[in-house]
Amino acid sequence: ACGTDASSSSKSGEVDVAAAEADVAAAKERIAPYLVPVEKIDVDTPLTKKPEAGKVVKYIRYNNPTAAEYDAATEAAAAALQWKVAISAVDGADPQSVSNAMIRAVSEGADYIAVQAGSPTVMGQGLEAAKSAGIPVFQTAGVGEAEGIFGNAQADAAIDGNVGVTDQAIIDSEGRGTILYLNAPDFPNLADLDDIVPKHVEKNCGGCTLNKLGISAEGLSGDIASQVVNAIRQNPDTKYVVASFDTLTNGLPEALAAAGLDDVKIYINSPGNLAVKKIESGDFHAGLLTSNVNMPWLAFDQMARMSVGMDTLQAEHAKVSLQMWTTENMPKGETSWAQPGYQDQYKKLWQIS
Amino acid sequence: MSTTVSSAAEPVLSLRGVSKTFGAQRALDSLDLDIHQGEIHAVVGQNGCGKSTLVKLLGGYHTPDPGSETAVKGELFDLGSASAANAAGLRFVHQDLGLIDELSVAENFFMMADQAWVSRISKADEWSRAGRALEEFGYEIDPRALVGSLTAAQRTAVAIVRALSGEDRPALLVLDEPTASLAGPDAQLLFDALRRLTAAGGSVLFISHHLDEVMGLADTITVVRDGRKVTTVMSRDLSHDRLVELMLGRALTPRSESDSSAMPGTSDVVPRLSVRGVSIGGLRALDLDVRPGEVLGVAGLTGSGREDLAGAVAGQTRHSGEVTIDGKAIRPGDPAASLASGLGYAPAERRRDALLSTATLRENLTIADLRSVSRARRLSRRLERKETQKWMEALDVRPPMQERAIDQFSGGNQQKVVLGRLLRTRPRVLVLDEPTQGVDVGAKATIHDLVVGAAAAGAAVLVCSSDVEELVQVSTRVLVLRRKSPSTELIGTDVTVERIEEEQLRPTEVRPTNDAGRDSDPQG
Amino acid sequence: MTDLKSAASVLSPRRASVLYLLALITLVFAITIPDLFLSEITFQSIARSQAVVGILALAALLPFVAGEFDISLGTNLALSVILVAWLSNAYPGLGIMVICLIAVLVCTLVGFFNGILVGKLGINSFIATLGTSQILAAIALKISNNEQVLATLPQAFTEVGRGRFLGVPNSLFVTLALGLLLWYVLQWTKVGRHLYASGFNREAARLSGVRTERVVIGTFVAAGAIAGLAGVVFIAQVGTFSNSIGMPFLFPAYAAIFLGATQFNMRPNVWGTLLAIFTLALGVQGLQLSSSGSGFWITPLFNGAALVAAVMFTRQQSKRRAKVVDEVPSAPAVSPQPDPSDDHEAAGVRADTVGR
Amino acid sequence: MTDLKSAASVLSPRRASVLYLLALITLVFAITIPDLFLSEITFQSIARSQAVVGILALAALLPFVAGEFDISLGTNLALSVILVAWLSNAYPGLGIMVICLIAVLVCTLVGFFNGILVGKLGINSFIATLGTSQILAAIALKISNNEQVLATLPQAFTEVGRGRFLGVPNSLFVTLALGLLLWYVLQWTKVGRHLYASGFNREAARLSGVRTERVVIGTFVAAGAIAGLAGVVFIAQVGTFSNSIGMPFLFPAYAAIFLGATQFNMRPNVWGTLLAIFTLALGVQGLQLSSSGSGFWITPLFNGAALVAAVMFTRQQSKRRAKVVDEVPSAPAVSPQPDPSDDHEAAGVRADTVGR
Ligand SMILES: Nc1ncnc2c1ncn2[C@@H]1O[C@H](COP(=O)(O)OP(=O)(O)OP(=O)(O)O)[C@@H](O)[C@H]1O
Ligand SMILES: Nc1ncnc2c1ncn2[C@@H]1O[C@H](COP(=O)(O)OP(=O)(O)OP(=O)(O)O)[C@@H](O)[C@H]1O
Ligand SMILES: [Mg+2]
Ligand SMILES: [Mg+2]
Repeated sequence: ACGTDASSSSKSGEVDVAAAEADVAAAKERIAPYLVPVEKIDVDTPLTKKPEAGKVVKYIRYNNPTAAEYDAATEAAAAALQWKVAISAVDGADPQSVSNAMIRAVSEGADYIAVQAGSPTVMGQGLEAAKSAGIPVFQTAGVGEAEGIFGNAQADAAIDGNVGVTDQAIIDSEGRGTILYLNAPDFPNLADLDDIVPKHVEKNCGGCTLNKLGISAEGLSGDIASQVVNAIRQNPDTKYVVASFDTLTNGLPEALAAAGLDDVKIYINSPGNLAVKKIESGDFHAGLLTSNVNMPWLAFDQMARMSVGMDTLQAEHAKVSLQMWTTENMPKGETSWAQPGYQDQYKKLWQIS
Repeated sequence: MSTTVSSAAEPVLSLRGVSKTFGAQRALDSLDLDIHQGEIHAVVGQNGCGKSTLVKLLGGYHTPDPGSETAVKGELFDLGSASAANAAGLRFVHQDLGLIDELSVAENFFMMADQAWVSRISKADEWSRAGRALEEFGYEIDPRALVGSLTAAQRTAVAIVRALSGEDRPALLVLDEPTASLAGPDAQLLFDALRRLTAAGGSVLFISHHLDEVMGLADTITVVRDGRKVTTVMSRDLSHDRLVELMLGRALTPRSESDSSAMPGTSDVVPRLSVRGVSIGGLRALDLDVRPGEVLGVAGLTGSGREDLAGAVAGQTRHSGEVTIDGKAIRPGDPAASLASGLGYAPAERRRDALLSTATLRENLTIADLRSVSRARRLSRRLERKETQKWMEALDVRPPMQERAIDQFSGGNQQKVVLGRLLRTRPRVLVLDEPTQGVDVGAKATIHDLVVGAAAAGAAVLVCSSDVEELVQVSTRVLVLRRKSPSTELIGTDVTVERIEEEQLRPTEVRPTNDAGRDSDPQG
Repeated sequence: MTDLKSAASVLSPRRASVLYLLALITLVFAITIPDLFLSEITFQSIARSQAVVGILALAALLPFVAGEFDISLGTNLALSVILVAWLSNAYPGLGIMVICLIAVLVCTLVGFFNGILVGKLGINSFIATLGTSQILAAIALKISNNEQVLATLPQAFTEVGRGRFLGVPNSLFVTLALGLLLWYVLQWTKVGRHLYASGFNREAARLSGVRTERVVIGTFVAAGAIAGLAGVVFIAQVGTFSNSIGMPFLFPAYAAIFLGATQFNMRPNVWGTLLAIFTLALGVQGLQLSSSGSGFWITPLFNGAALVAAVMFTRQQSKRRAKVVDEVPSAPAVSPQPDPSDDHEAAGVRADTVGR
Repeated sequence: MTDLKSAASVLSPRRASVLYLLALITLVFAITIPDLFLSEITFQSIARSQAVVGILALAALLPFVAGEFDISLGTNLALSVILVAWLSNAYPGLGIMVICLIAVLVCTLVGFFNGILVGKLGINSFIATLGTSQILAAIALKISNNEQVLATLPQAFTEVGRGRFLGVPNSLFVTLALGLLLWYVLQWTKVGRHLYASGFNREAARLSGVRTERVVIGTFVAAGAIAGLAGVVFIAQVGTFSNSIGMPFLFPAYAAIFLGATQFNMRPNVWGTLLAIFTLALGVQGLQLSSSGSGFWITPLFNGAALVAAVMFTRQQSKRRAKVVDEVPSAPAVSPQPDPSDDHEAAGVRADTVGR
């Protein structure tokens, strides 16, 4: 279920070596920031005053392992503000679950509602209820800036990350790689990537070919690895698998090995802890990581700003620092990264001693 | 319903050249049949000759092979259509009754009510109407009780009354072995109803293996052999023996009466089977003993407790009291243990309790004892086939096809397999409940021989039957039950049809209160 | 069920274990988290989210009563949703009424197809509808291009879909109205009688003159239509199609049907089914409200334990009763796991009733 | 199946429609995409990915033959996987053999629990195991903390799990060995006959001396143990636990059992089940290899259509045959949907056979 469709940007014939070199150079430039250590958190405007304590935040996230990795930091950020946070994990397969949880948050009288991801469409009645109750709604990991939302931390991270790992493939292949892009467009926050990533390759790598493999929602729990192997066998030139999130690569290294496809590299955007371990072990080959422990602080920063009557500075919060970890360069034994002393940096902005 | 006035000569139902083929087998072969108004027309024949197939064709359960012609009261009739049959006033009591155990009596009753599809059914009305109809026929059956909770006889009664008590009088009532589990007086009750029906202008198609019954009741008898009609004769022109000859195509060799009854249960032999104080359902503190070589018959009217006795003794369910074999107590409610102790049981509810439906005849026959067809704990198909072949011959199963699904055999043949399964285990105690229900005369004699043979070989046999003749044929002693407990025991020369019926019917002093059936004389 | 006595017997713990479970749940949470639990929002949100599950369960109930499974109902619902979403974007000129009608019609046709496979060709319903369900999933994937689809719905339509009347979400009225209708049909009409008869004993029903073939086809057609309706209600509430909808409703629907079949008249029935759905949902809601963040595992635990406990309770009660009492059963109902005087018997008959 | 004649009849199109489907699939793809399809990789990857599904289907087959469903097998497999993953991290000192043994043992206990619910307490197996399945899911969630868990496995273990012998993946040997064992037991032993008998008519079997209660409990225990084994094979192959595993195997497993039950001896059987699994997987593989573009909808379409077609073909063949031929059936087998000379009849019996 895959192959060369309209989005494929293949250029048959001889590869223009000079053009390829230029493409690689440009890509290297684009990912350069991801290769140097980051010292400072993504915001620097101090709050006008110290936020009032005791606010109640309802944080609604999907009931999946990757989302759960943010929980501890979420609680830590709230604690720093002396706020209370109630985390509610909802079923991602049920389109009504976010909306229902929001309605419930409204009834419980939260001060702020934070939703992990989901368009205003998905929030539906929940958003309306929040609006009519005057409770501001924030997203913490959505894609793009949704209308009707007060803040959307790391809104650009998904696009930057997917484009970034693709750039890594461009570089690694010296500008002439055949890439299989794995995505699950049924998830609203991933649907746009289905266009963005192919266009990026088309525009930035004349010698590359990108094929897409879309996994259906039901297929997510099925045997994706076999599908990927079959797609690669159809295009045996394929040497790179770029996945928009880590679940899509479950069991893939084993399936590739079984099919004798040992030279295919697997790049993952925003890999979870386990996937990072597998980058270290060489099962996967690269990942572009946001700072998991830092991200909840960024979202709370927006809420804190609103609580003191400031602008939420969406532009500063949208673009966040990323780190490119490959099997070669990654710090051994680590599964995530953070700016040194990021907590104190936030506390300083928040005027909490 | 047709309003055409039928002339006296015009048959109510007329079949011409009706055939029905099942795969390889022709169950009915261009059958012609006329049933006239006001007559009781019996169809008789051996097991598997096609009687039930005929009934199922009439009821629209099967569709006939093309080429037949059928008329009801002179009008073309669409044979094989249930709605046409219903509209033409045909009503049925099928061999397996066609009742739904999980529904109440009343619900079963009005399954075919002439009622608009979506108009409201009134339960109270339904109950009272069903209750009244049952009462009219002399049955005390709670219309709200589940059919599955009734005894076999009660269920037959429900099916009969259901067929008879529709909105209007049936033009033709078709009964397929309705008396297989009815005791004498109950059968009489039915016959009276049938006579009333014919007197009022209805007709009856009646199927039974009880030839005396047939001779006494039917005006006309059609004999079928292997799906073909042999002849149609007036019953008064016929003798019992002649009828048997027509059915079998040969005369029935008379059994030597001597061997079975010759072995009296002498009291100095230790009982093999002892029952002490067994109480369950329709039974109160039953005691009985059966010695090796003895056949104890159990007689009793419906509701006397006879229906529950065999199951209780054989330990089909748990009960209070004790059953011992050679002094060793067996655990009630554990048929596997009973079987291991040498107690074999053939239940009366064939379809529910005995048939492994969709399994083959072979598998049905061998299930109770697989060791004898195994080699080194591995089932041997060859041994199993040989064994099955042997038993099919011994029991005269027709057609003798061991790999056919049991459901595709006729009722009587299924019964033979059930008995074969049991006899194969060579039990030391044999408990039989209605062992020859639905079995034809020829095969019945064979089965009786087998039962008596088992006793002669040293088994203790207990036979519960509503068929008094059968009890007389095989029993050394007969226990007559009344009002849930034994009332009389008949031995030796006392074991006669007359004596048993007399004892069964002896008027009771007190009417049982908590009783769905009846056990008093209906005429009395 | 006309007189008081039988009403009381219907409400006995044995016949209504789920009612007692409901009471227990309400009590526990009313004590532990009174403010959160006893709020209108709790009931609103359950009513809203379970209305569609309820409709789907009612769709599944019809073939189930007639002894057949319909596994394709989840994806049939999804088909209805994607049809409305797609048509509303591609052919807005049709008008929402026509669009909904088309969706329901297509779903009804799917039901008819299932009916032919099962009723006419005699294919086992589980495997036939499993096949259909896959085919429908493929169609929905194709139409949606594996993406969520936002329907362009008239405001009036979504307002009705999300609105309330007398404080009750409109969608719940659809569920209840449908429940009432099916209850009437199943309980009080000849059609209903024929459905149960076909389910309990197909062959005996046919011998009694029930046109079981038509009955079976009919139940699948009706189930298809109701699934289509469920889809319409769903999109009126949510406005979006996603490829993950549909199938996840099927498990709670069948769990409710099975659990409901141990209630009241001890056969698969309308009110038992709906009661089971809302009781289980209420329990989950209460647990979610009282547990903090990481209690993701509590929901399935509750669902599983409640299911087993409620059914086990029903069985235990009936056993105890059988030991003590020897009254004659009076209510016109049958246990799908018939009152056993001993458990062997029950085990013997059980397999042929519920759970064919 | 001892003599040639019956072997031939067992391979007739009617009794082996899936074999013909397999031939058709192979032929079509061998012509259209010979290089891709006729490569060793195709067969390697099918063998690897379907081995576990095959083991799980064999687990499900046992209760199914005895007339019961076990819905909890998918989550029981997941439980085995998480136990191995967790124990290998938390108690590495135990050694992988002991860890696997513990996992299988726990799964066997779960099976025993199911067996008690169904065989002893007489709870409908569908609802009982639905409940258990939820409880198991909760346990797996709790242990895994809802995260993927990487097992720490000795290299020798994963090498065996991922390795091959004579070019065949080791996991497939497990499936085949288990298949052989179950085939022998079901077909050639008293126990097997007792299993089938309990499935055909529980009460009749009981009265014929079959200890049906033990048989039922036994099938659930065995099913649990086999599901545990499937989990061990799975983690040896993949090395990681994730919460989405298990349940998705259940549908293909039951589809294969149902489809397999229309093959060979026309009742649920081992080789029919395995044949169905690998045939469907091969078809999907071929389609994935030959389809271009966004063909995500092709897989479910094929699965659904193949399922319906294969079963329908079996039925049609048997009907045509009944009309034309007048040979005597000779094979030692019986149709679960008996040869109908007319279709009314078939509809009548069907509900009681496959698909209880
Ligand atoms: N509770 C809330 N959480 C998040 N965003 C909100 C909330 N309430 C309002 N907004 C968004 O804030 C902005 C201002 O809202 P407001 O309702 O005042 O605008 P408006 O002029 O009335 O617009 P409209 O007529 O479209 O409702 C809008 O983008 C709105 O969608
Ligand atoms: N569904 C079926 N499929 C195949 N053969 C069948 C089927 N039903 C009946 N037969 C065969 O048709 C023949 C006639 O059977 P039928 O039931 O009519 O006999 P019967 O005269 O009623 O016998 P009995 O006195 O034993 O009831 C038998 O040989 C039987 O095996
Ligand atoms: Mg406004
Ligand atoms: Mg007959």
